[in-house]
Amino acid sequence: MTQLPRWADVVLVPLISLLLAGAISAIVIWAIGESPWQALKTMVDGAVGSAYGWGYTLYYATSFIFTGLAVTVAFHASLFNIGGEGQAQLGGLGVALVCLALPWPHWTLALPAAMIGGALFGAAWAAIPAYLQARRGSHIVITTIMFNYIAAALIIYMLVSVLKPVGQMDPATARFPAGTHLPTLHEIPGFNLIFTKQVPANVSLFVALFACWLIWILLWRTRLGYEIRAFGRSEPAAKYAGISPFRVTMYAMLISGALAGLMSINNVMGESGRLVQNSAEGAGFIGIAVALMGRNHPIGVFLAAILFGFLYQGGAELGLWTSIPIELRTVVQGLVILFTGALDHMVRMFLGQFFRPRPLGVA
Amino acid sequence: MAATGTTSGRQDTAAPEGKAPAIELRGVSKAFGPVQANKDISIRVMPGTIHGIIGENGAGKSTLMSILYGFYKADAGEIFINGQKTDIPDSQAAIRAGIGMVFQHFKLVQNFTVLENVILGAEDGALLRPSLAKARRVLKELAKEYGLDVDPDEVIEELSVGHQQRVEILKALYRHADILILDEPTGVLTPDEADHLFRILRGLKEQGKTIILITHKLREIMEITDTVSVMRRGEMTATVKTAETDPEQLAELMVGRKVLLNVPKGPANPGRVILEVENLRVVDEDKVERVKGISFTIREGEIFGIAGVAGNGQSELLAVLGGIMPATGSIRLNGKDLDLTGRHSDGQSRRARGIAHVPEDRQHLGMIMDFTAWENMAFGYHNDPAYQKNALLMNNAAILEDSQGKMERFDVRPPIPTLAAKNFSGGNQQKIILAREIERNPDLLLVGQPTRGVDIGAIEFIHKRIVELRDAGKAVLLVSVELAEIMSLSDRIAVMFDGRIMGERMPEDTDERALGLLMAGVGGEGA
Amino acid sequence: DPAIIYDLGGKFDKSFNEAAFNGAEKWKAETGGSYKELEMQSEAQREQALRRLAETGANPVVMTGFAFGDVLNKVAPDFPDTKFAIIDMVVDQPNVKSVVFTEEQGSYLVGMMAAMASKTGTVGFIGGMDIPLIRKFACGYAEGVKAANPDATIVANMTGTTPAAWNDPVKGAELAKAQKSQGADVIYAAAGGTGIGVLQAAADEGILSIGVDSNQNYLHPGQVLTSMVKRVDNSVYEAFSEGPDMTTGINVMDLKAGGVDYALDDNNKALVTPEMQAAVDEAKAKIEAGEITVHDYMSDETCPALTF
Amino acid sequence: MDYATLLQILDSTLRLATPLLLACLAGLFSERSGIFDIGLEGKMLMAAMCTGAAAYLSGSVWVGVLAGIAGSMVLAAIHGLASITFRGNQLISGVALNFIASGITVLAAQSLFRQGGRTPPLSGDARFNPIELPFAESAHAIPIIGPFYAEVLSGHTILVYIGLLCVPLTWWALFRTRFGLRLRAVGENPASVDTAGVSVIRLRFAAVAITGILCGLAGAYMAAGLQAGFGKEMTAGRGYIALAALIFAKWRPWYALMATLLFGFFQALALRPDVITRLFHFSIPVPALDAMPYILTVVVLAGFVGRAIPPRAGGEPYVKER
Ligand SMILES: Nc1ncnc2c1ncn2[C@@H]1O[C@H](COP(=O)(O)OP(=O)(O)OP(=O)(O)O)[C@@H](O)[C@H]1O
Ligand SMILES: Nc1ncnc2c1ncn2[C@@H]1O[C@H](COP(=O)(O)OP(=O)(O)OP(=O)(O)O)[C@@H](O)[C@H]1O
Ligand SMILES: [Mg+2]
Ligand SMILES: [Mg+2]
Repeated sequence: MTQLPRWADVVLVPLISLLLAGAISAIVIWAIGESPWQALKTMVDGAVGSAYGWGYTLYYATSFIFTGLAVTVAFHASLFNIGGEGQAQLGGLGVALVCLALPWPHWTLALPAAMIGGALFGAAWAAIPAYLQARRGSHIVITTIMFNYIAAALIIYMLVSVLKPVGQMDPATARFPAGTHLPTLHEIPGFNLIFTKQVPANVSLFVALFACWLIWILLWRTRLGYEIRAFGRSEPAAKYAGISPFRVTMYAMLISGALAGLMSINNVMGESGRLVQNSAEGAGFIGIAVALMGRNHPIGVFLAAILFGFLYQGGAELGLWTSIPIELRTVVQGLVILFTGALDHMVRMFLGQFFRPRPLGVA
Repeated sequence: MAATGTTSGRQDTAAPEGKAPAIELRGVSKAFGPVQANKDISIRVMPGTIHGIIGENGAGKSTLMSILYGFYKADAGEIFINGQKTDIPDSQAAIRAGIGMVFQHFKLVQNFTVLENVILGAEDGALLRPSLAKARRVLKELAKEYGLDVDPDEVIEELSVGHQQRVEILKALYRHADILILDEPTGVLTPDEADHLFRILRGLKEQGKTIILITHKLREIMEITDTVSVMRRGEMTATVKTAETDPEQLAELMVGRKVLLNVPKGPANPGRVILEVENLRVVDEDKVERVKGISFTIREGEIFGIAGVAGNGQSELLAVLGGIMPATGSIRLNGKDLDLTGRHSDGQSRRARGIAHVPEDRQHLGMIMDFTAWENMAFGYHNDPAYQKNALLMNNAAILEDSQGKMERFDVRPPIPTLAAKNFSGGNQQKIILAREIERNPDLLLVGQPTRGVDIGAIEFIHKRIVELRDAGKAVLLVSVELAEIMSLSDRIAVMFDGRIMGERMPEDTDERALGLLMAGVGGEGA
Repeated sequence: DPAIIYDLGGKFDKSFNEAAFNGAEKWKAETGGSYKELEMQSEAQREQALRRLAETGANPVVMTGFAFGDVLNKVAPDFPDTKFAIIDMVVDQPNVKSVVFTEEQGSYLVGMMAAMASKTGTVGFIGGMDIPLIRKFACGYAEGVKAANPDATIVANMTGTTPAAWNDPVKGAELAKAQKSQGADVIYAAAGGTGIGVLQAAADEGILSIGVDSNQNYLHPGQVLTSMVKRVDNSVYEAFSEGPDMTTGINVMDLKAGGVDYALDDNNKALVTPEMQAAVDEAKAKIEAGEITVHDYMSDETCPALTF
Repeated sequence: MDYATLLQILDSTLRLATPLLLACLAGLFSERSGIFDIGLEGKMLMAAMCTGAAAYLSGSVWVGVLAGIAGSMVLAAIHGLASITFRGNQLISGVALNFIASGITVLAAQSLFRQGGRTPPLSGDARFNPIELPFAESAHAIPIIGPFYAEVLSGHTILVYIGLLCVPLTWWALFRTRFGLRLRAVGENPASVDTAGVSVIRLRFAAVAITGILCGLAGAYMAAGLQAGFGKEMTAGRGYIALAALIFAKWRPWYALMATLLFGFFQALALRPDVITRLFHFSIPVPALDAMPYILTVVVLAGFVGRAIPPRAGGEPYVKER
């Protein structure tokens, strides 16, 4: 296969994959008897056509940044963490326990504590699959899938049997104390000029942006990041260099799980103010698409998260205002993952036609 | 370039009786992406002969044979079998044409039995039972005919390498191969096994089979082949009758110049003992004992060379010293024990103790191909305080600057530290690794195959650097399969065979012949 | 325009949400107006859906299901000019109308019918999610059964503890088969979409079933004894008709108000004997007159006729 | 627990184990050929929707089954294309296809029937009806065995019996036929098959196609056997449980039967928490029972109960020329 220039690999391949996914989605919309153009317009209007729409798009994007980074860090160590969903749910539990533990006087105190809670629980949930991979060679993909389901069961048990307040019917925790309320963009001076109404996007967005920067530093500026990347590219070489596979696997997965767990400050603490069942709403899986799309780089992840935020908010609007079911966004998400993650060679082969080097041995 | 008129003249003499050659290739070319593995190759092999093919690593021997066997598709060229032009689009066609091949890396299913492996792809019907019964019968006959004994119900992973090779040969014979290709069959064999193999090959030849034998070993060529072809850098440089040539000529044809590797170096001044290895044993992941209790010492200002056929425990020895594999026994560096199994048995700890390591397999171990040159310059030394900005961050600028200097001093071309490692040629990749390791000024330098696949200019440069390090009073452990390199570089030579040291020699007291015998497990005091 | 949000089972659950849907459709057919609707996809989405609808100016916004209670409590104050109606839950906000039904009364009636139709003397109850609301159904049902046949045995199962229990027909079918093997020959399903599986399995096994919320008699004609109808459709219709001036506060829909009833139509005519009908109608009159009080589980979380 | 209850739970076990078994055997073919497939769930779901829709529209359950198989095969073909032809990441392809199936089934069902992403309920010939095995009625007379035969074995739909039959069939195909030998070889060392003159690509596509067929049956059973019609996400993670069962079974057909029966038993037991409470005098939380297959699989993966060694070439695309 011909090697593509770097810019083509970084920009062109994801772009073409995205276009392909978009084209097929359009065909699907058309096939169910709706107008793709109308659908796109509804999505664009609903997601980015107003400050209100942006408020939701950014809210979703915040979650996706966290889970996208989670997948990214693991990917760099050549670990495919599909357990983001479970880790995010456990993170939600951690956040909920912290928020409910004390009558928090102010969010500035509650947020760091909740972050620690969410990260710790998320990391703990990633730790077992990581350990099993590093020490016992169990495939991390399978164990993380299993842990997603175990997490769901655990959360149900916790909500139904432990955390549900007496007299409440739905399986959810009590409302968090008022002191844990995170300011939404509507409540932040400056931003409230744009966001004139209550929107779910909240200060977690800035935590997410900070996390992007931090992960970039981690991967390309620290020894651990160096080791993670080296290990991910070649395990034998890493061993040669004295990099411990166990250490790197554990750290990469712990960081990955912590990031997934951190997502919960956005949805559990920032938006719903209590823990409900299935709080992560699939964001853990979207992290895979985001990381693939974002080429495993924090900047790419940020951009891809915005894109998926758009897709999510736009998809919700579709469900609201058209007869196109909201599941369309699941299809688009699947298509993006398929084209960027599994059919990328197809795209590369196709692009290779245009970047074929002059044949050798002519001279 | 090197293909002269005389060589093509010789080629025509290979068909005296006017019989059609069993195999004839005309103008075969094959490229893997940018690598031209075979360039316009023509060759004839007469029936009932053993034809040798020699050439350096990467010369394109395996590729050519894989084309003949339908494993790869040639970009250009024609194939004639027994005078008939034959298309070989896949291995099925090759098998149909009577060709069998024993690959350099066996193509066996590890958890299948011998029988299952033999019938795979050559079953007689949709059901297995009759096929298995028939194969059992045929195998028994073949065993009698050629001395190819192997238990048909044994699972492959339980078999020794030599037996696995027999299974591969049986596979070919079971498919009625008249033409048998063996790709470096003796590389993995003990001398006994190799002898046995050669007996089998002679038996096959007597039955009228045609055999193509790829090897690096001139001795084997001289011993068993009727004709021999030489390949260099993807081209066929000559085909000659074995009886009409000698090893020196073949070597010259192979490398394209007179091979006289004489490194200018003064006499050694061995000082105090740096490394003491005692009764070292290494068991690999498959629980096979690779190093079976070896002991030696290296002093400062001394190059200790370890010769031997690949796969006799040298790699494992390097891996243990470099902190990649655990071992038992004892190793003392500067009088202090090295941890062989515990927390301090990793590469980091070794480097901290002053051991630098240029691994045998530079692409898989020595560097990260996707990393830039400067990132690779810190590989293994990324914890060096000089490379840190503070407790948290690495000082990339410092590494970059450091790399720039090293690349210039080691004449890495192009001297651009921001280029990805995979974009350097093999020789220059090797220089990057050497620069990284040698400039650490280690007490002990481990070097494996320092000049494998490296051009002459670079070889001289690399040898000079290694000698310089010695002259600076450091110890060097050199592992190489190139006897010439061992002979010219080492101050003391040990030969490893089957996980043991067969003997130690001073270069001035020995010659390649004597070492070759030791490498084959003959004589010596360690056996 | 008015708007309605259906709970997780979806508007075609043939039961609770579908009743609401029918009410909305009836309003649409009669007034020619249009309304917005939304189906919940996940637990975490409730707030967005609610806000988004209120945001677009929909008024009133009706939602079906107790699970909206918590978020409505949070969202309603943000939209003081919008009226909200919630079914099956009491939310104490000035702009919210809370509609609750006396399901125990309707269940009592179908319980009597079950006991009278049973040949084995064992009847079954399959609830959806195990919450007080569903226990209220079960308790009323059990009282009705005992009233008709004091010796009857009642087998009661809940499908689960999470909202998924509303939409698990496989589990419903398996539970029905299990109850049949325990002798039950009439099974009352108060389980939303899960009930579809219960009714199907009962029909397959040749025993009778009782539908819930909507009139489900038509699903398996001649095999569904009756349905405990909960006139969610009427409530939705009413809320839509009142429009932005909807009265707020608690609205109790009891037997007398036509909030609950048992269903009798061509599909189950053959199953309901005249004695049955007479007995049930008598009980109905007595309940309306206050001569019989059916115990409300949610009032004290106990049930005299059934232990859970 | 009395015998009748036990029989009832076993009866339920067999029903619930059937989709797991079919999907598990489906995965077995694919993974034995070296193609990892975490897309079993998606294929089942797709098949369930196609079956529900086609059976309703045609009134014939067999048309439904064919449609289900076709639907599942489409996804299998994409997976094959991605992981065999284009040598993509098999795990990612599986994840992607699960998402696509999850969405597209609802889209299609909604656009066809406008019933909130469901297909209309199936009845009569549009659905599998239980089959009474011969002498089931009279067998009751025989103690122990009789009721077991009549209650547990008899009275299931045809696909249950087909599923059970698939076990020896799979074993036979895998270990007694040429196809099986080659299939196992290609999952262990594709180069061995290639150099023996057999096409790796064709073998792997064949395996993936069989996976498609079996997943199609599993989905058809969900929609027309276990239930009467398709509902959103109706497979509810069964594809993943089947995957777990496959690992638990160490990629062997008879063990697959055991594993899926065990996991089906957990599911049946989760339906009857009352039985457990009565039996052990304490209540096991239902979520714990739900999670049991996953927990057990992790335990097996961790190597505490024997070692689960996947086919050696699994997950790796076969590349001859770099
Ligand atoms: N499958 C492949 N894909 C890409 N490049 C290849 C492949 N196989 C061989 N090459 C390249 O083709 C060239 C010739 O390789 P080949 O294996 O034929 O050499 P060889 O003479 O057999 O060497 P050795 O003695 O080391 O076995 C080398 O540069 C090698 O890197
Ligand atoms: N994959 C690649 N991408 C870009 N450039 C490459 C690549 N491989 C090799 N090159 C460039 O092509 C040139 C020739 O490479 P090649 O490996 O053929 O060298 P060589 O003749 O074998 O040299 P050496 O003897 O040092 O190994 C090198 O200068 C290298 O920079
Ligand atoms: Mg070779
Ligand atoms: Mg080179």
